[in-house]
Amino acid sequence: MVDGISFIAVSLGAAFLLGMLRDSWRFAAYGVSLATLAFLTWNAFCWTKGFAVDGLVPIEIFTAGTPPPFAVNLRLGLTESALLLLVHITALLSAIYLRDTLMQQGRRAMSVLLVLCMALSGIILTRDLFNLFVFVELTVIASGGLILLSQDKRALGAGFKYLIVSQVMSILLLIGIFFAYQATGTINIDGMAEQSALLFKGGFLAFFLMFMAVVLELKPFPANGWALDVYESAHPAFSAIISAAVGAASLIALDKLLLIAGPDWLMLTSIIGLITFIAANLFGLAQENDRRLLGYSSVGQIGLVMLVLGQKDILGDNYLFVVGGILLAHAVAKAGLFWISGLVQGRELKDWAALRQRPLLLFAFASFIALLMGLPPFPGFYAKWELVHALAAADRLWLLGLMLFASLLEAGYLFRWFGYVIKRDLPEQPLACPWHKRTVVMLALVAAWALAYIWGELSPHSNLLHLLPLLFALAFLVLEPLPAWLKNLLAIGGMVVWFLLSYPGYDPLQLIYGGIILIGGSIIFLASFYGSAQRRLGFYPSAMLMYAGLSLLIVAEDSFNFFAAWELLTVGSYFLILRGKESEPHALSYILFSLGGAFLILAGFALAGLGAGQIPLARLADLSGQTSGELAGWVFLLLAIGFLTKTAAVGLHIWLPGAHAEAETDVSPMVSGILLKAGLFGLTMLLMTMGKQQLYGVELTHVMLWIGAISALVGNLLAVFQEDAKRLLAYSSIGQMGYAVFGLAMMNHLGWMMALMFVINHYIYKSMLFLSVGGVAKRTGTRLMYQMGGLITLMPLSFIAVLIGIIAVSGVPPLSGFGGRWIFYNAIMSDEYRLPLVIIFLAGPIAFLYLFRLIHTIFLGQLKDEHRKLKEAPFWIVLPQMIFVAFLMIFALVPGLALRHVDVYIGQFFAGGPSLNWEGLTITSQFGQWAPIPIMIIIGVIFMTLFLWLLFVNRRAQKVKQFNIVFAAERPYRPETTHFAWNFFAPYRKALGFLTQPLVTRFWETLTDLLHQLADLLRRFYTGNGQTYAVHLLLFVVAVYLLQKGMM
Amino acid sequence: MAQIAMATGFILILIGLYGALTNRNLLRMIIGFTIAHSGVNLVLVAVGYLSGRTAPILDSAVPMAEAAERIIDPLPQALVLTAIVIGVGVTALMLAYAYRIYVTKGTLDIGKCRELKW
Amino acid sequence: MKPELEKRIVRTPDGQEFEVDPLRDYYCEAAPTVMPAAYGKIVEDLFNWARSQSLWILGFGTGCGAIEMRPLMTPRFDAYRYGVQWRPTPRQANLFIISGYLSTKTLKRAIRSYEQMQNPKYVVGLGSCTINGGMYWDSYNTIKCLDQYLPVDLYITGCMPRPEALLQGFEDLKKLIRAGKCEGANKYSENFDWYKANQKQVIHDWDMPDYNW
Amino acid sequence: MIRRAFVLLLLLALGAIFLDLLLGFVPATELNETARYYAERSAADLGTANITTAIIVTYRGLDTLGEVTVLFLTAAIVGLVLSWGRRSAEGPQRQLLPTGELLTTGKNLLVPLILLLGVYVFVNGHLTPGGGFQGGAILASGILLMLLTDPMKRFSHGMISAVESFSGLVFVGLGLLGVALAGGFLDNRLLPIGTVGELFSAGVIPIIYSFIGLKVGAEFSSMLVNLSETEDS
Amino acid sequence: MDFDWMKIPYSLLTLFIVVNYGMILNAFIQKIGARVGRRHGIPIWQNYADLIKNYSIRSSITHGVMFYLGPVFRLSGGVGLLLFVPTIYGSYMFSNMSFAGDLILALYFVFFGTLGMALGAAESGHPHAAIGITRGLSQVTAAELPFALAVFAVALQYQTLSVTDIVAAQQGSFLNWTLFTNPLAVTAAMLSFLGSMMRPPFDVVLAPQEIPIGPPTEYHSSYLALMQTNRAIFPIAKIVIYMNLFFGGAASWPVFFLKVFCIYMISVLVGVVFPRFRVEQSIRWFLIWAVPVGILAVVLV
Repeated sequence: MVDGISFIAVSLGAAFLLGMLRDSWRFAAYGVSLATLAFLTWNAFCWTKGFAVDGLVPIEIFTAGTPPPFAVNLRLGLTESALLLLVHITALLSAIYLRDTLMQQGRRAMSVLLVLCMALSGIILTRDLFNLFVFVELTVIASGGLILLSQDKRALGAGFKYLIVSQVMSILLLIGIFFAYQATGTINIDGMAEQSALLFKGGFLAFFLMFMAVVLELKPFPANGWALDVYESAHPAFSAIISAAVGAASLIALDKLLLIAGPDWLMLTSIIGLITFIAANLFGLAQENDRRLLGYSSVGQIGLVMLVLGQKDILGDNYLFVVGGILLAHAVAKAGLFWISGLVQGRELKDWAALRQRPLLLFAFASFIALLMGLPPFPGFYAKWELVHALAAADRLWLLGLMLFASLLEAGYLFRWFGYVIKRDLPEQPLACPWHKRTVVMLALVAAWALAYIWGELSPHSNLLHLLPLLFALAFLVLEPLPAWLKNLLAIGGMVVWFLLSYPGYDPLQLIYGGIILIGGSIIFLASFYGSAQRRLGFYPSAMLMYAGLSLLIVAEDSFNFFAAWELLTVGSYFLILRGKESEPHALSYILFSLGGAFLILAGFALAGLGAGQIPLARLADLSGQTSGELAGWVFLLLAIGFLTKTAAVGLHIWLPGAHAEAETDVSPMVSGILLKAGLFGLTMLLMTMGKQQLYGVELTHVMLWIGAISALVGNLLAVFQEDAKRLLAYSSIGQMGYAVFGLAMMNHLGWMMALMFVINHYIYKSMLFLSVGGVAKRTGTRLMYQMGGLITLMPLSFIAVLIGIIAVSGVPPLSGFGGRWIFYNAIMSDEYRLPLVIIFLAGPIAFLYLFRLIHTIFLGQLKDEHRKLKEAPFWIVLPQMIFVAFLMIFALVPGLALRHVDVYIGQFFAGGPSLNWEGLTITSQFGQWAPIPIMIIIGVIFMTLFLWLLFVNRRAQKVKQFNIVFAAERPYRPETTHFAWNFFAPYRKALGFLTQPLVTRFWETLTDLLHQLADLLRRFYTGNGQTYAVHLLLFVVAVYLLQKGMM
Repeated sequence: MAQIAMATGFILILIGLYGALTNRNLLRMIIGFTIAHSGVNLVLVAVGYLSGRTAPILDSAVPMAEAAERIIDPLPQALVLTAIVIGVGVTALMLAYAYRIYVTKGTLDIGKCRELKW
Repeated sequence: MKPELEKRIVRTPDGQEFEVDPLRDYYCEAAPTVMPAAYGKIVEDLFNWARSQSLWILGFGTGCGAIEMRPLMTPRFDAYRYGVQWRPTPRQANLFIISGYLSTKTLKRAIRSYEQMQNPKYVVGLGSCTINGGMYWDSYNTIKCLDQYLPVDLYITGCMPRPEALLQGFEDLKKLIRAGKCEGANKYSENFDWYKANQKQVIHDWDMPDYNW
Repeated sequence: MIRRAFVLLLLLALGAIFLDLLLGFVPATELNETARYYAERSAADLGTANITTAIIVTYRGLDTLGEVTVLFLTAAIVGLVLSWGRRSAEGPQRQLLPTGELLTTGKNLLVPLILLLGVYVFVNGHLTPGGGFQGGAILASGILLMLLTDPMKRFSHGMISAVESFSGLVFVGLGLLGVALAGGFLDNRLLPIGTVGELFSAGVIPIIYSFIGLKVGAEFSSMLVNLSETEDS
Repeated sequence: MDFDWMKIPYSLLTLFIVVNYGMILNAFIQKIGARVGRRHGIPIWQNYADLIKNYSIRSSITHGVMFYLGPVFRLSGGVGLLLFVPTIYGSYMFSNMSFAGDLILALYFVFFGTLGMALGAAESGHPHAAIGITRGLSQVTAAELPFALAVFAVALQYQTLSVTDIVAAQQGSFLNWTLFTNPLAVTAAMLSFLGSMMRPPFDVVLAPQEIPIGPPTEYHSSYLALMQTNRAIFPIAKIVIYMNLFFGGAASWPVFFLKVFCIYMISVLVGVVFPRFRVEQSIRWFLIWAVPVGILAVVLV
């Protein structure tokens, strides 16, 4: 490694050297530039490694042989070296990326690039205010030059706007520096920090001006119109530099200034950052141009880092970890995305669909989006975790809330974009991707995953990339070229093996969930053997990611691992759902609701942490004892709402129908039968640890009872009016989950038993129904029930599955659904809340309506002409259904097999309450008894007697065809007009249709519309006029001045 | 004395900015910024001024031993020089931009450079 | 023939094409079979008693006689007390009253309804129109002699017969049933070709299977 | 109009901030610690008579390096921007009327003097008010005079560029030598500091300042030349 | 488990008694309807004639396997319901098969027949059958609600789900009947009772002329005979539940006959007086009049 001054001297020297070359020696010039950048990158890397690994002490570099504060000095420490590495690596890659442009423009352009690097290095290294000013100005000028490199004529205007604004900034900065000097007698940053009392006695304004100038460099809202124009029109490689490197350098400048300032300024910084973060993400919602969107996103991310800078006082030792995590994630992702944008020909977001031609680029894109969003295992995840915990510990909840809200806005446009990429038509223009540009993107991808690993290592919690299930899921990325059947086999094998490995460690509750997730998941995977002739790119990594998350979730012992698993399964399932044909909008709403829920969970854990970085989940129990006031209640509320988004409780349910209905045939059972259990598991965990909680005197479990009950009612009612079979099942899931939530919320032994019964039952019959309906839909080519009918003879096995399924769902004896109902009644006997029960009662029989509709309109009634030649659903789709039928029968006969142990286990938590007695063939409770096997026998005997007799009597019955029906002495003409199916429950709609008013949908739609319209309206504030931007800037200065005056 | 210079400097800054922000012609804007810069430099020099003292050059009039009592603050002087040069650089860059804009668009009106917005 | 009943080409969801022949594919083509009394005398007597005491009339009014059947349900005549009631579906009815003149157009519907009733089933012709055409003896579009088209068990004469006559007719029918003499359905099956030929002679747009199950 | 009023209002608010600054400003009566250090130590340590020069070239040499880079950068960018226009329009050159005799003779007389003055100013930068930047600007004014008298005159871009870059390299090189041989980057005590007030004193300051002069002169000239060549198109 | 095989003949005996009682009761009720309409009405043995006639029909058709299952489900539902509830209080033998489950089993087993019937009728492919089913199911969802609430109220009141225990708690004096101890619950239940008996004003499901007979449009001969049998059993089985829950149960067969008759009469008397509701009207009626009473019963218990 070479002395720190080399970062300035070497690049400057190289720039001057370039000036001496002939114009025509372009290769030489390019070579010198690359060599310089490569050398400095290596140097920065060595230093970083030195500081990080070998434990070097930060070094001071004195110039002019004179100690500071009299001469300029530089400091090189871990932060600085890391940023230098970032700057140089970005510049190096951009230089490679810009090869053609640079070769065309010649050595001058290269020297501008080198000087930019040097200026950024200067900003990072210097400890002198005026020196900082000089380097800032150099950056401005160099940027102004590089903006000109763009082919886009509009860049000229953008560059000029940039210069106008820079002029104003430099005026402020200069005046500020001089008055600060006058007040303190020194111009050294550290010196001034020592004298800060002096500074703020007389020189408050001086510091204010400096502060404003540096903040303005960070493009705060509203003084950032110019930056967006620059991002939109500059060459993407250069935008990458501005976003990643210049942003990072400006941030460290601000950090240095904050060293001088007191705590008041920290909060101000945070507020400015927060406003920027919110505004940029809000405006991003209305963007269709990719680069401008990236611009908004960059501005927003920098705002977020600014927010974090302002929280220095509470972050303590984690400060660098958090800032670094967010900043580096932003830098890598944004640089990567800008580089990709150079490969995409069209400028609309949907033109990015071209990425589908190159799976590797697509993967890079997905990684970058995840990196930006701070999804695990990327650094932003660890950083946000720490940040949120710190904010919660310091009681800065409003900041926390607004930050998470803005993150959700960001998720809104990022995932919408991702949806475009996956689902939109391929644009006419293909990707332009020469190898060197692609390599650059791939290097960014490598950097992204490397960062993920490093941050995992640095994290005080566990490194997610050491988790076996996650690695197994990621391994499928590598295995993508294999044929699908092999991957399927591997997936099943992996899950079964993992179950066998973890089996001994499970407690009974985990065993039930684990069994459903891993073994149940494997059974559903059997259906994936169908159509495994194709490779199904992307299916297995996504599915395995979801299963990895799920299997980690149930064994998580502390809040961190729990949340990480939660995020993993969310992301995995999002990818899965997105695979459906028309699923783009539904997948988006799924991920938004899920992330919203996840943020609430995060906030809840953070509040519960009480300053600790993570807590064992069991510790949630102590919360109400340890803290005064309503904290425990709030934690409970946040976590519960988070989990309830996954169970699609009413109000948060609108994502579910579309997501489940549009998913692929074998995905629907996964996301319905298995994924929904994640929410239930969360609730189980929550209630098991925290128990009943109150908030402002309101019993929260009581509220949950209501939510569960209303979900059951609304879910069932909406299912009644669906024409689409899979949507019907999806709404039915909402109702079923409502029952389960209700059971859990009852907070007694039997309520929990019922919920678990629902967990098992719902998995079995919903998977089965989704599979058989999916199989039918595959054969008939439609999911609309009124277009089917009379399939019973053609698809008998599917019919049997549905028949058994609906008997089980409706809770009619003798099948297992009845067990759930029986336990339910026993549970409510000992419950003191009666009103929500009324709703549950109302919901119960409604299930009959949609179930009957399901079986009637598909399998009974009139067969359609075009379906006369249909075959039974494919073998691999029918096979799991038959397994489920067998399961259902066994579970109906001997429910004790699965439930006895859980019963004992749950008994520990509800000591003294009523429980069940499993002795003999009869299950007894305090109130009644239930004997599954005798019931089955009695009903079986009666049934078979009658059936055989009827068969015997009618042994000579004439088998007739579909139109041999009495038709008022006429006869039907077409099956379509004879099959009664559409608007099946019209009278019911007349009577109770008012309950199905899409109020919730309307609410969320209004909300999103409002946000979009607000974004559309407010962004007009960026008029495109450079002078207006300067006015914004002045306005911002004055406003902050008044704000700061007011705060002090 | 210093206050008068400083006040003048501030007024110049405001005048310059007013000019730069209200004139739509690029060249006029540049001139506005130049005026503002002059104002800034004036303010800067005024900050370092100590009344009744002389320039920070050691010669027979200012012997080395008395320097601390006789000269004004040399640092602002030095820094202002840098500031001036940087101002010149930025101005030149803006001029180059103005030239390019004129060549490509045929206008010097900032109001016409509004393809990028929202 | 209605276009809906013509053969047509249909595409399956996966794109294959095949032909649908509505008359063959939608309707059972089996011919009716003769179903004699299968049990011993005592049982059959009991059955015949039950059949006679449970006359379920198909609610099908053809001519002006239909108006005479309504009063049977009213308190004045109260046919229910004789075990007579009306069923709206031929599947459940065992008595078909042709209540007056029968145009050829209605004949087609009457045949279909009759064939959809289950064996044993009885036909009663009401009024002179069913016997010889009555006042419509020279009409171009009514049938003259019901017996040629459906196996009639009993005629009730008059133009129109009063409800009292109908009640009397039911009592006579009951006697016939109890005597085991009402085997019209079997007669129809035995002479199926003859009936069909007669029917097709007057119904020119024959667009249904020979037997409507 | 509203816009103007709004701008005016904002500037008034800014003015109020400035007024606040102005009113809070207490002129110093004594040199502060930093300035005192310079006043007392620069002559002794660095051997310069002009304290400002000591600050510019040595104490805050890094700023100056940046400053020089600004000019270098500006020159490069201006060259870059303006060269596109030229490349696109290689048309026949505009014919101007010949410059008058008076002007030509005056130029021939004055340019050497101006150049000499410039050189004097930067060589004596450590002793007198003046220095590299001032000297360089004077040099460039000589070039400007030449351009004024003969607008069609062509200067070798390569030559200017070479001078500029070479000077810059020397500056950086001397700075790095300071790391190797003296107290740090840009330490002037590579050479003996000599006696205050003599021409050959103050270590490498005169050398650096001379190269700065050359460089600034070259850069300004380059910008002027480039700008004047835009006349062609 | 040791099973008392003697229960089987006793169950069959119960079944036999109930079938005959049901047949006669049905005829009797029709007679009451006729008398209200100033008619003479059917003979008391008319239902036997109809039943035998339907069994004696010689020919039949079938629409498919579910077509068979419809009546089978239906009658199994009726028989099962009867057998799962103790008929005579205090009689071990006439408690039938009630050891298999409690009140909840009976409550949910009611739907067994409904569901099966719906399936069978749907298999016939007749649109009117489907319309009838949608009407029936729609109505039953609302009609069952007050009953479920009342049952819950009663279960809460006696703190048990066992029918026998509930009956036991009502013994002693007729003042101990739930009718008097919890009149709200009984009111709600009886309002629901009106709806579930398929009599006016809630019999639009069958709507004989509009959608000929509704669900059983295509049913005939022995299929129809099974359903007729069920029609004799099912109302009685249902009334047995009501009787046990609300009216003190029956300790002997005469009391049983009397109570069942009286309870049945409630729906009959309402039925002959009121005209028919449309489906949505009856749903609203239940929600507006019956459900609030049920809620009050649950809350106030």
